[in-house]
Amino acid sequence: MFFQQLVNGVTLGATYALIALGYTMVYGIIQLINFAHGEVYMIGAFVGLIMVAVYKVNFFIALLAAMAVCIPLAVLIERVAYRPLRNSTRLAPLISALGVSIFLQTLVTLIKGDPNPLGFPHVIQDTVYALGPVKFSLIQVVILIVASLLMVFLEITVKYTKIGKAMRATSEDYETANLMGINVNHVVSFTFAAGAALAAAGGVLVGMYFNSINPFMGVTVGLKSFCAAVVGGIGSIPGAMLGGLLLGIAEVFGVAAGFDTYKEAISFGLLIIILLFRPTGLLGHPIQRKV
Amino acid sequence: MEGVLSILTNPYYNQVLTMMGIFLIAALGLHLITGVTGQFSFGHAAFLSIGAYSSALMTIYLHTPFFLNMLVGGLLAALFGILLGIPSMRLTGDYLGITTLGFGEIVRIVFINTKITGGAMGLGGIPKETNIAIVYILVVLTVFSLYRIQNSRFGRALAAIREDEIAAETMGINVYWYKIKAFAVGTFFAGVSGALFAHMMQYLNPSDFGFSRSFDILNFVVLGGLGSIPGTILGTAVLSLAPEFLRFVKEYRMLIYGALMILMMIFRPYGLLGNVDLVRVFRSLRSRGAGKGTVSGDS
Amino acid sequence: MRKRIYLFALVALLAVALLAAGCGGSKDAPKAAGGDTIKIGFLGGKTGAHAHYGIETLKGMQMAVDDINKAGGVLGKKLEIVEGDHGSNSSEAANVTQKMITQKVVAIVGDPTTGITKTAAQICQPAKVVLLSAGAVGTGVVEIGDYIYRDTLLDAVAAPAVTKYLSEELKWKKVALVTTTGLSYSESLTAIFKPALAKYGVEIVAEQSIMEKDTNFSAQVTSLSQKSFDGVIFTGYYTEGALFMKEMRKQGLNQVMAGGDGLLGQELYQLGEKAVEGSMVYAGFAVDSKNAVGITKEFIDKYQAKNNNSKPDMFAAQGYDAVMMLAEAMKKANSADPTVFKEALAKTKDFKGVTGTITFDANREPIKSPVYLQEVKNSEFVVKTVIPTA
Amino acid sequence: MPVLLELDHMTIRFGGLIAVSELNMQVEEGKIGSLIGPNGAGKSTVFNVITGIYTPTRGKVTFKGQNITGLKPYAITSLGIARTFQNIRLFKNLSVLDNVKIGRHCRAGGGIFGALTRHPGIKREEKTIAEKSLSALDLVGLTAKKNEQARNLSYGEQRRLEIARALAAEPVLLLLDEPAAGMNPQEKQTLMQMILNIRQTGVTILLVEHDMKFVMNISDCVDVLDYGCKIASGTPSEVQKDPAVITAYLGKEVG
Repeated sequence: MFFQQLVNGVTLGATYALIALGYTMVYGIIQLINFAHGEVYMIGAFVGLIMVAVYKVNFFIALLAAMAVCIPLAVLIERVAYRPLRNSTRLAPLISALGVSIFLQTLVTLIKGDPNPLGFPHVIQDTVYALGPVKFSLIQVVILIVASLLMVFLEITVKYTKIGKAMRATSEDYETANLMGINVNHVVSFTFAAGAALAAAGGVLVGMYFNSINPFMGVTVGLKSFCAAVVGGIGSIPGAMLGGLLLGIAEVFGVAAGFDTYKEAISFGLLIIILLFRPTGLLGHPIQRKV
Repeated sequence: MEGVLSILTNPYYNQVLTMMGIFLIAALGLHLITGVTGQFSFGHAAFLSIGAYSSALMTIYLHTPFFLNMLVGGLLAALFGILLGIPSMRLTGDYLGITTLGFGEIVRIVFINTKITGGAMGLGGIPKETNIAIVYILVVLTVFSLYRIQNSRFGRALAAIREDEIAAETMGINVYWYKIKAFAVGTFFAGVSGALFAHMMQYLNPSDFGFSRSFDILNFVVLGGLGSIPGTILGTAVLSLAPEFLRFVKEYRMLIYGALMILMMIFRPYGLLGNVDLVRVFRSLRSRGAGKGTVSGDS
Repeated sequence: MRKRIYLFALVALLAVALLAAGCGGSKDAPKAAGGDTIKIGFLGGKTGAHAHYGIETLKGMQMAVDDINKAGGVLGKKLEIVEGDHGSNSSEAANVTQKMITQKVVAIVGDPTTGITKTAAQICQPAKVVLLSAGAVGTGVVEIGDYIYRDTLLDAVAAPAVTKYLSEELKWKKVALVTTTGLSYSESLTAIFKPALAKYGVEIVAEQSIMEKDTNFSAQVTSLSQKSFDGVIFTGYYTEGALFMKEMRKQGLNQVMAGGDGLLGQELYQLGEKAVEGSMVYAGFAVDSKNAVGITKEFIDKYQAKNNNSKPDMFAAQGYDAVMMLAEAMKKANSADPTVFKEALAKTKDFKGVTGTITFDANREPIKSPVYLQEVKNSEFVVKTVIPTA
Repeated sequence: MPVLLELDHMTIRFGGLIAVSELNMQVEEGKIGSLIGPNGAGKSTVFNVITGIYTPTRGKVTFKGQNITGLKPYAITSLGIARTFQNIRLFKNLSVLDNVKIGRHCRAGGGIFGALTRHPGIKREEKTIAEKSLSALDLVGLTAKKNEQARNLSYGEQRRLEIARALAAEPVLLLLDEPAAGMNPQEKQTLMQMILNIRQTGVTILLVEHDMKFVMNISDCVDVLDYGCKIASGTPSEVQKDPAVITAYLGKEVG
C-alpha cells in the first residue's frame, strides 16, 4: 500500500515537475510569474489529442506535434504580452499574463464548442506490471521515462551548451548579460520555448494518464506546478523537479491519510510552511540585502 | 438628471452599481496594500469571504444589527490579515503574493469543509440588508478615510515602504510592523465589502471567493492606475461594467475581456490613470501652481 | 482639502452613474416597451464550466416556445426567450437576473444548478417574477418564496427508490460511497443515500471523497482496493465518475457504480469507455427509443431532427417541460401576470410532460414519476428499468 | 570632548569574505569626522553596521554610552542617528516635501486613528512636521522645489534632499555617504558650507568621502580604512603624511 501510493505520488509529481520547470526557468530569467503557462500545457494536451484521434499517429509523434505547436505559441505570447512590459511595474506583465490565460481558455472553448472534457484514445496499452505488491501501469512507466529523459536533456542543455550558458548568465544578472553582448531577447525566447516544450509534453502525458482534458485544465495544475517551483526554490531547475515530486507525493499521501477533502489545500499549505522556514524555497539562493 | 433617476428606479442598474460599489470597497482596501504600500496580495477574496460568512452567521444566529455584524466582519477579516501578515510579511514581492494566494485557497477549502457555513452547499437565508445607499455611503467613507490615511504620517510611511524599504527603515519606520498595519486596514475593508456582499446576494457559496475573484480585484487596482484612488475607482468601474456592456458579443465576451486586459496593459502599463496626479491637476487648476503646503502621497 | 475630497467623490459617482445610464439605458428601453410578446427568461451558463447544462436547457426551451408559437401562442401572444448567460459566476448571475427582470420577463427558467438558482430566487421573489428551475435539486430552493418552483426529479424521491431496487433486485449488500466534496449536489445526494442505504440493509464499507475537476484518483482507489464490496455509489458528476471507474479498472477492481443524474451525459462513456460498462444512472428522463410514446416520442424525434440525430438529455427535456408548464398555468389563469398565474402554477397536478407526470405538492415541491434507471451498454445509455415512485 | 559614537573591535563577515576587521573607531561630539579609503575598503559597510542594516559578526557599537549593536535600523534612527546613501535612495515618486516629512517620522507619533480623526493633537503635530520639514529644506536650499517629484530633481539637488531628509529626523549624529560625489567644484563649495552650518546647530557629522581636498578641508579627524582594516587615524594633516595611507592610495613604490 505504501509503495503503491508512492508510485502514484511520483507519477503525479513528475507531471507537476515538467510544468514547474517552465515556471521556474521563466522566473529565473525575467522574474515573471507566467500565469499563461498552464494554458500552454492545456493546448499541448489538445494538440496531442487531435493528433492521436484524428491523424491516428503514434504517441511519440503526438508528443512532438504538441511541442511543435506550443513552442511558437509560447514565444508569441512572450513577444506580444510580456516583452513590451519588460521595464514596467512588476504587476503589469502579471495582469497581461492573466489576460492571455483567459483569452486562451475561451478560445479553446469556442473552437471546441463547449467546455466539457474529452477522453483520450488509447495509444498505450493498459498493461500492468507487478513488482511484488506494487503495480505499475505501462503509462506510469512511460510518464516516468519521458519526464526523466526531458529533464536530463534540459539539464544538459543548460549546463553545457552555449545557449544554456547564456541562460544562466542572464538569470544571474540580466543587465550585465546584456552588456556582455548576450542577446537577451534570444535567451528569453529560448527559455519560453524550452518551458513550452516541457509543458506540452506534460499535457499529452497527463491527458493520457488521466484520460480527460478540458479547456480549464491548466488552471489548477498550473497553480500547483507553480507552487512546486516555489517550494523547490524558484529559478532553480533541480528545485522544480524536487518541488514537483514533493508536492505530488504529499498530495497522494495526504489523500490516503484521510485528508481527501483538503486535497487542494495540501499543496498550498506545504508551500506556506516551507516559505516561512526557507523564504526562497528548498534549493533557492537566499536573498542578500543590497544597500 | 434623468439618467441618475433611472439608476435609482431601474433595478438592473441598481443591482449592477451596488455590486460595483461593494467590490470598489474591497478594491480600495487592496489599493492600500498593493498600490500604496507596494505589497502583493493575491488572496484578497479570502478576506471578503471571512467578512461575508462571519457577518451572515451573526445575522442568522445572533440577530445582531447589520452594522454591528458588518463591523465585526471587517474586524475579523483584519484579524486574519494580521495573523497572515505576522509570519509572511518578511517575505517579499512574488513570494508574498504566492503565499497570500495559497492562504486564499486554504480559506476557501476550509469553508467548503465547515458545517456551520453550509459547506459546499452554501449558506442561504441571509436577510437582505444591503442597498445602494448604504453601499455608496460606505464607498464615500472609505474614499474619505483612505485620503486621510494617505495624507498622514501613517500613509507617508506606507508610501515610503513602497518606494524604498531600506531607506524607509533608516528613516525610523518599522517596516515590518507598518506592512502588517497596512494589511490589517486593507483587509478590514475587504471584510466590510464581504459583509455587504453577503447581505446583498443573500446566499453565499465558497466558490464565490476563489482566486479568480482575488485576481479580479487585483485587476481593478492595477488597471486603473496603481497607487491612485481615482485610478482604483475608474478601474473598478470599467472592469465591473465591461462584462455587462460586452453581453451583446455573447460567447466571445471573455475572449474580448482577456484581449482587453493584455491591450490595456501594453498601452497603459501604469494603468489608466497611472502617472496622472489628479490632485495636482486639480490644484493647479484651482490656484495656478501656488498650492498649499500639503502634498498627497498619491501619484 | 476636505471640500476637494467631497467634490471629487461626488464627481466620480456622477460620472460613473451617467456612464452606466447613458450606455445601458438606450438599448433596453424600446424592448421593454413592446407588449405584443410574453417574455420568458433563460438563466444559465452558455459559457464557463457548466455550460453544457445551460446550452441543453435553452435548446429544450426554444423547442417548447416554437411549438407553442406554432399553435398560436399563449393568450393570443407569442412567447419570446430572453437569454441571460452568467458564465457560471454567481455575482454575474445576480446582475443578469435583475437585467432580465427589467426587460419585463414574466418568468425565468433556470438555473440548472442549485447554488445560482438560490441567488436568482432571492431577486425574483421580491420582484414578483416566477422562477422555475429546470435542474435544481438541492435543499432550500422553493422555501425562498411562492414565486420559486422547479420541475426536477428530486433525489429525495428517486434515491430511496433506486436503493430499494439495488438491494432487492441486484442484491447489493456492501457498497463503497464516493462523494465529490466541494460540490453541493454530491454532498446532498450522499446525505440522502446514507439513510436510504441503511433502511434497505446495505452496508457502507468504505467512504471516499474526491474533488471536482480532479483527474487523479489513484490514492482513493488504492484505499478502496483493500475492501470488498458489491458496487460503488457515486454521487458526483460524470467526468469524475468516468475517470474514477477507469482508475478502478486500472487497479484491477471490477465493481460497477450507481449514481444520480450528475452522471448523466455522453461524456460518461466517452471518457469512461469500457470502464463504465454496466454503470447505472437514474434520472427523471431518458430516451427509451423502443418504448417511448406520445409527446415524449414526439419530443425525442423533433430534437433529433434538429440536432444531427443526437439524443436529447434530461436538461433539454426539463427545459421543454418548464416552458410548457408555464404556458399552461398562464392559460389556466388567463393572465400573463406572474402575480396571477403563479397561483395556477402552484396548483399544477398530473401535468403530462415529456419527462413524465409532475404534481406540485403543498410545499410546491415537484412529485415526479417515474424514475428511469439506465445502464451503460456498448457506450450508450439504455433504460434498464423504469421505477415508479410512490 | 565626550565620545558620541564608538566602534569596539567591530568585525563583519559575508560568507567567507571579511568586509571589516577588528575596527576600533571613535567620533567625538560636535566634531566632523571622516572615513576614507580606497574603493571596497568597507566604508559604506561601516555605515550600514552603525545604522543597523547589517549586524556585526563580532564587536560592539556604542552610541551615547548605549550599546546599539544589533538594534533594528528604525530603533537606531529614533536614538538620533540619521544617514544618507552613497547611491541616493530617495522616495522617487513622492514630492520633495513628503520625502523630508517621512524623515521626521521618528519624531512624531500619529497613527491610523489620528489619520482618520485628525484630532487637534494630530493637527498640531502635522503643523510641526510641515514647519520643521520646510526649515530643513530651507537649510539645503530646496524650498522652491518642495512640490516637485523627487525623481525630477537634478543629481546635486537629490543629494541635498537626502541631507534634508536626514536632518528632519533631528539627529545627534549625521552620517553622510559620499555627499560630494558627482558635484562640480562650485556645488562642492556650497555643500561644504552647508555641512559647516549643520555642525553649527550642534550636530555631529561622520563623512565617507572620496574627494581628498573636501575631506581635508572640512574634517576635524580622519580614519583610513584599507581592505577592511584601519590603517591610520588622526587629524587631516597627520593622516596625509602617514606612509601607510600613501601606500594604500598610490600603491607601493617599486624598489
